[in-house]
Amino acid sequence: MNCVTCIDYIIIGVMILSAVFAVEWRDLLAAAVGMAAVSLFASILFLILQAPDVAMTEAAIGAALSGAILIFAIKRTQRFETEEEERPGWWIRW
Amino acid sequence: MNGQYASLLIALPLLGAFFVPLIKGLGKKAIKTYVLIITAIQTGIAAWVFQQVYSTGKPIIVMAGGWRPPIGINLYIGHFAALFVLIVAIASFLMAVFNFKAIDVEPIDKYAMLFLLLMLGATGMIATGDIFNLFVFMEITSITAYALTAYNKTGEAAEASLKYMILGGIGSSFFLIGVALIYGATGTLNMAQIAQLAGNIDPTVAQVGLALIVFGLAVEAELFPLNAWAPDAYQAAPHPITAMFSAFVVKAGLYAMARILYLMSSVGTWHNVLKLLVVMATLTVVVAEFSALRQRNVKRMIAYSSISQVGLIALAFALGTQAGVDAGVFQMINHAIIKALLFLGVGYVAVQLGGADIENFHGLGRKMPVTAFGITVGAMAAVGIPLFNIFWSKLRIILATVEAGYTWAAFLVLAASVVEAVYYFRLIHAIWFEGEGERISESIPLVAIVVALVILVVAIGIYPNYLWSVSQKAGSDIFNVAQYIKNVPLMGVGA
Amino acid sequence: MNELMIMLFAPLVAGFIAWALDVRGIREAVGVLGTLVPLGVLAKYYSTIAGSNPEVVTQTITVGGFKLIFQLNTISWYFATIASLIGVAMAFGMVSTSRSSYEWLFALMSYTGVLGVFLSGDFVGFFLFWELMTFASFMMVLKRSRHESLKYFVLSVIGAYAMLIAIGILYAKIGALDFGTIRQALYMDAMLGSISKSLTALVFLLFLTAFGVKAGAVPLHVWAPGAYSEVDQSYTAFFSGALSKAGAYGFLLLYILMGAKLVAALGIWHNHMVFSYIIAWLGAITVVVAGFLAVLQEDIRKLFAYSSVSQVGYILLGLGIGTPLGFTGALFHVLSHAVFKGLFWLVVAALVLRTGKTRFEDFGGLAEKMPITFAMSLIAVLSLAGIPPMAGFASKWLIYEAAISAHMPLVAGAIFLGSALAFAYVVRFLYAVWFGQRPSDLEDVKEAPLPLLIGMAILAIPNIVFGVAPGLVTEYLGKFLGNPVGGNYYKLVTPTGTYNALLVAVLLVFGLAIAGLIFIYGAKTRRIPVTNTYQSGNPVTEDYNLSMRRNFYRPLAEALDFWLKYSWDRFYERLAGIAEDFADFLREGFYNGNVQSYAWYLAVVLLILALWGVL
Amino acid sequence: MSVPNISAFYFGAISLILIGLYAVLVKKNILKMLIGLSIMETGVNLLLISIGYISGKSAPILSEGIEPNQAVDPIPQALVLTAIVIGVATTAMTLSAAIVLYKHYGTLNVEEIRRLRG
Amino acid sequence: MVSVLKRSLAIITLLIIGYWLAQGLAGVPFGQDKMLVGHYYLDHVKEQTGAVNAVTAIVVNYRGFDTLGEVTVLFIASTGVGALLWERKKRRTAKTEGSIVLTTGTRLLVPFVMLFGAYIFIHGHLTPGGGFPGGATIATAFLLLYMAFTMYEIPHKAFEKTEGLVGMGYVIVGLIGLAIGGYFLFDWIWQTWGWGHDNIGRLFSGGFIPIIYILIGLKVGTELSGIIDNMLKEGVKE
Repeated sequence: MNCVTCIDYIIIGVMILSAVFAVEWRDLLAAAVGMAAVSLFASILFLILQAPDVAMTEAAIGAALSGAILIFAIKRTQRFETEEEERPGWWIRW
Repeated sequence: MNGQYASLLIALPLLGAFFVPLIKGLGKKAIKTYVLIITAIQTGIAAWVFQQVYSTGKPIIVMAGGWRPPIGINLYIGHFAALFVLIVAIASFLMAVFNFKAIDVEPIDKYAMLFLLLMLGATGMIATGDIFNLFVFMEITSITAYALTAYNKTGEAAEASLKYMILGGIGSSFFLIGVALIYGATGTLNMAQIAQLAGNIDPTVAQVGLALIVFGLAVEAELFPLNAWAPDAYQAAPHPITAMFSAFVVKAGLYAMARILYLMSSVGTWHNVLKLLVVMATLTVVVAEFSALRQRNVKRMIAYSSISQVGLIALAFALGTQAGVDAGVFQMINHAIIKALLFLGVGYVAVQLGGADIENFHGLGRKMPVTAFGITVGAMAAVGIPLFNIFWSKLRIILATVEAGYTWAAFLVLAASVVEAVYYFRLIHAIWFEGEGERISESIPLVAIVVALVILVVAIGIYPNYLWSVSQKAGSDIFNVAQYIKNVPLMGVGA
Repeated sequence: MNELMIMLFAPLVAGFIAWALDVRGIREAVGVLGTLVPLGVLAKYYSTIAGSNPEVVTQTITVGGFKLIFQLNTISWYFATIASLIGVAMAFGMVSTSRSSYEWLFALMSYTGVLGVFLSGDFVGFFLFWELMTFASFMMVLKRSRHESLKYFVLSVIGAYAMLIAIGILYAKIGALDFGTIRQALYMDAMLGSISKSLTALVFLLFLTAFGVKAGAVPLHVWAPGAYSEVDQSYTAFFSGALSKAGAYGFLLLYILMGAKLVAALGIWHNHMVFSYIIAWLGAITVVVAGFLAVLQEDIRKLFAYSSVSQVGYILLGLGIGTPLGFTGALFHVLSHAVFKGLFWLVVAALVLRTGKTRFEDFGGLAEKMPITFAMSLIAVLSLAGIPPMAGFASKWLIYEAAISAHMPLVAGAIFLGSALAFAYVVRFLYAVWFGQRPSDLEDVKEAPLPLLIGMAILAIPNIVFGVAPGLVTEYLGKFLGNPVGGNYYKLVTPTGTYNALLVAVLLVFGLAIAGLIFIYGAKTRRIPVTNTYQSGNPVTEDYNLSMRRNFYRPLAEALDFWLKYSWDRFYERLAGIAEDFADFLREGFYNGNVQSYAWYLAVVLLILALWGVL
Repeated sequence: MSVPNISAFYFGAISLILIGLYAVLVKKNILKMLIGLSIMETGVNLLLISIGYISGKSAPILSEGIEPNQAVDPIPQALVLTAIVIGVATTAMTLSAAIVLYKHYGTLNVEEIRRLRG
Repeated sequence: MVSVLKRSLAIITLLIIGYWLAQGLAGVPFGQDKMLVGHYYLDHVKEQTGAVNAVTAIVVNYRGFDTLGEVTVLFIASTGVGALLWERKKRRTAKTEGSIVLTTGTRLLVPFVMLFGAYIFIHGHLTPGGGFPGGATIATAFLLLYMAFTMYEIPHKAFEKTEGLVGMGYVIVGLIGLAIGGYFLFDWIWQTWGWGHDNIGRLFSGGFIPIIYILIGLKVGTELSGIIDNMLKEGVKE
């Protein structure tokens, strides 16, 4: 394994990891940052895949603006995912 | 006139929508009138296109940017698209009239823009001849639909809209994966060229791609069990928008599904996809009808009925026979008329009496006789009573279904139709034979629309010949893929 | 040949005009005119159809890509004429009883529907008009009762859709929808056998359901009592007299179109064609069950509703015998049932109009107050009970003869039992309504209005004419059934018996004259308490007070207790309840409001797609 | 069943799609579901670009002596440009709907957002 | 309990779906030349559109219709957000001013960021980038302003009008193409008038691509800032 593809693998791995974190973190602000990180790593991958236009767009729109909008939305709602109490029937809760 | 001018169908609503911010200050009435004018012009253009296509018998191919098809994006306004673009325009026009009564929530200027863009999206979805362009127009349609669903800004509206967004988002993502696969396998995005090359694609890729594309479109086309967003969205959306959803937004999705399905008919596993779709469509009909049975909210009830009828159309399209497609197109037209009528009537009642609960419909025959009459005719037509238009298309669909060998599907669909009859006649009984009420004055333009639609329903019911021949042409436009490929002036790139 | 179209659509157009104008007087005039047109056209074609050189009048139109064929041939002329006769009577009746343009519209629409069913020469038209007729009659019921109407409609629609599927199967196999082609193809296929047995059986079953519902065959009869009672009674004359005949016509069609194929597919059992035997037994069961139920009713409308079901059972039975003689009897009974039952319902209409009452216990002694109506009802009673020289006797006699000569003794027994039951309930009607003590609130009851009487007369005359001269009918029917019945106008000759109607009539008149003389000169009145008629030594208590007017047949009900526990009606109600609960379950379960569940549905579909791709 | 031989980029793209879908299927917070959708969209974009990639070729910008036959497929890149913008549009719409929803319901838990049902 | 079951079921489901997708993708091998129409674009992009950046040429010229739709989608989003978060009167609610670093940095950076955005979309046909990233960059500048100053607001009336006008501009450019060249969105500057044919690779080339990209850049910038504005402000009671 030469280390050019090595970098690809590392970036992909980190991207997947940040995606997992974005999904699993209960703090939504952190999750939003994780999502932005996913976009950022994706944009690096776009660059590696010879798509500079897309990389720029993804970095500007996908990472920065989406993240910002998400953070604004979180500010206007609630920051933490709440632990749900088990009220309705199993079918609904499921 | 040059056929390229058909691109005005896309340009006009766009221009119209972009112009709205400039006249924002003129007040509600001015903006509504403006929308009315734009839709009227659009109807005129669509009528011209329709006349062109049906008199020459040749489709209009609009080549954007002057590039020939596989290079540029083309609009394919064939028999089906010409017909349906006209229906989209007319339905929008009628609902633009309804806007005057039904829409009171601010900001009207945004509503006007979204209204025009919804019309644009459906027009584009029907007219386009490029699979990615289809995705773009689908997104235009669905994002507009999300926004309009939530337009009333109540909690319910936002809830319905969010449900729609989440399901629609999943659907469109998978649609895009499908497009990516097909693109990767063929190297082109033009529908005609894809159809040409479909036979050579690696079977696994073709199967996955086709399945994903159909999946994505089925969310838009409200097939069971992907239609869970639909009743909520129908119920929560402003009344004219609900009518538009039912009259053409769903149809656009259905059409796109049918179009892509038949384009890919040389794919090996095609028949399995059809079988799956038949199952889904049949279940759509059954589940939706049963769900409507004990519904207290009339708007929601009619929404379920609409879903079931859409399932019937999907069933017809999924049969894979010419007869089925013709019948499906016929049902599409009839259904558009009926549902425009019903949602208009129910929406008007809801506006006047403050809600679409069944209690408000008691004694409606005395309170708002013309509207009540319109709803009654719509209901009877939807059940499939002879002398009304749906009878013919339903008959056609059942015959085609049995002919294609899906007798069980015909059984289930008809059993569901019995249920449909029950709830519709309960509604009719509530309207005419229960409750008392004082006469409320009805708005003249709306009454005129209701009466016009009723006349249309009955006229088609008594004399379906013209519309049937039109639907046959439109149906063969979808079914006859070889002709479609021939009609698109493909440039010999790569092939 | 546009007369066929005129005749077909004149009632509908008239109905629309009547409905749209909604002016008292004009409405009625237009309505009556609309019903008279078809009768006129039919009369005009009599010579063409029944002449020495019969022709078939055909008219073809193309609607929505379907070729609709309308034919006036010997059979359709016969059925259409009966329907128009009742239709005219109904229109006259409605002049008196109906105050609603709504009723005129749908009554006339159903008239068009019935005519269309009889005239159609292809399945699309047949189905169209079948639906139209069902829908129009349903709307008539809907006005009075939602529950009964929905019961009627759901059953009818199930029948109609069953028919649609059967049509679809035939279309898929044969590729045609017109009767001529289908008949030929199935005839050929009886030999070739390319349509499988099970499919043929399925088609037969579907058609059986479709026509059985309309004809009210047990166990699909449950709509009839409610629907017949909950409309304007003048319309019921048409409803029961003509609409139910569409079912009978359907069965006849089954023979014409599929007879050979059905015999080939379902075989022969003890010299009887199996499919035909099924129909015969269906008819026999209907006759008996509905007869018993009719006897037990306390409401005259319900009584006649069940009686109607029972009488249509005779028609099915006659058709089921499957011999030309059987057909003759059945078709004759179509006529006689139409005229006597139509007459009955008009009488009921008059009673309801003048008294506003429907239960036996509220009636009594009306013969003096409404003498003409009484005379009419007497004719109807005689005809229904099968007493010569009325039309009802001739037709029942023919069916009986046919059953005997076809060696179906059990079925013949059903005919006998049915006749006895019919006698039992009409006697009660005759006595309880017309004779005996008159309740005080009926003192100022007037004779029925003139239009209603005209309507009754229109139906009473054929009862007598075809009763005295049954040969008129048998000769006409013989044209396409191969003259199974000999004799002349007044005399019917079958392989097993002879019935001379004229002689019987003369004898009857003579006998009545003698009886009258005896009555006038020798009768003594004797006063007895009402409660005394029928107790057989039982002590009279408040809750076991049986009289002609109240609970007269209660002992019978007690005897049949075991069987009455099982009610098809309740069975269907429960079924409907289950369906509704299922609907709720489905709705609440599937559309549970949780968007995550909805997302799961998407995932499951993807999973199915994936599994189907992977495996 | 054999393990399909796909490249790391495809793997990454599919993983993103599945993780996003997982969030929609399991997480009960609406915003979390929307984050999932967003991640899904990124995954789809990555997939499209990977499909258009050709080993050893350069970006489709034909200046500075890059010949046409040395460039990767430009079409998927054009598509992804569109798709990204559509994605951000959807995200903005969903988030504003979520804000409205929160204003009315006071919660973002999907199990409590069930006023419309049946 | 239910939740664990649900998670595991979800994972199993997703793995199967993923396996299926991977199977499909295995038929579209990575890194191989699968182009069909792509070759045509690469071969003819320079003489047909005058743009060096093939992606830009495709986005704006060959598949201009998509881009028109894309612009519309963004417009819809901004309109929709505006409609959903509409209040009769709304105001910013942020309490704290940005830190001194942020405010000074913003003051310094904003003009450059805007200039950079403009550069990106003007040079779209030559270098990577174009209207969308350029517009987004401009929006980022406004975002910075919002973060740094509590009282800052964009002039929304003007922005909304700009959105509309710019959008109309795009459609009108297309319609001029219809009038001049006979096709909607026809590149009349390059193909009919033939401007800039000797300038390929320099700024004044590429037919109408720069024009459209400027329009798109402005539109995206205003729309995204509008969205940010709408998200940040909350309604106040009058």
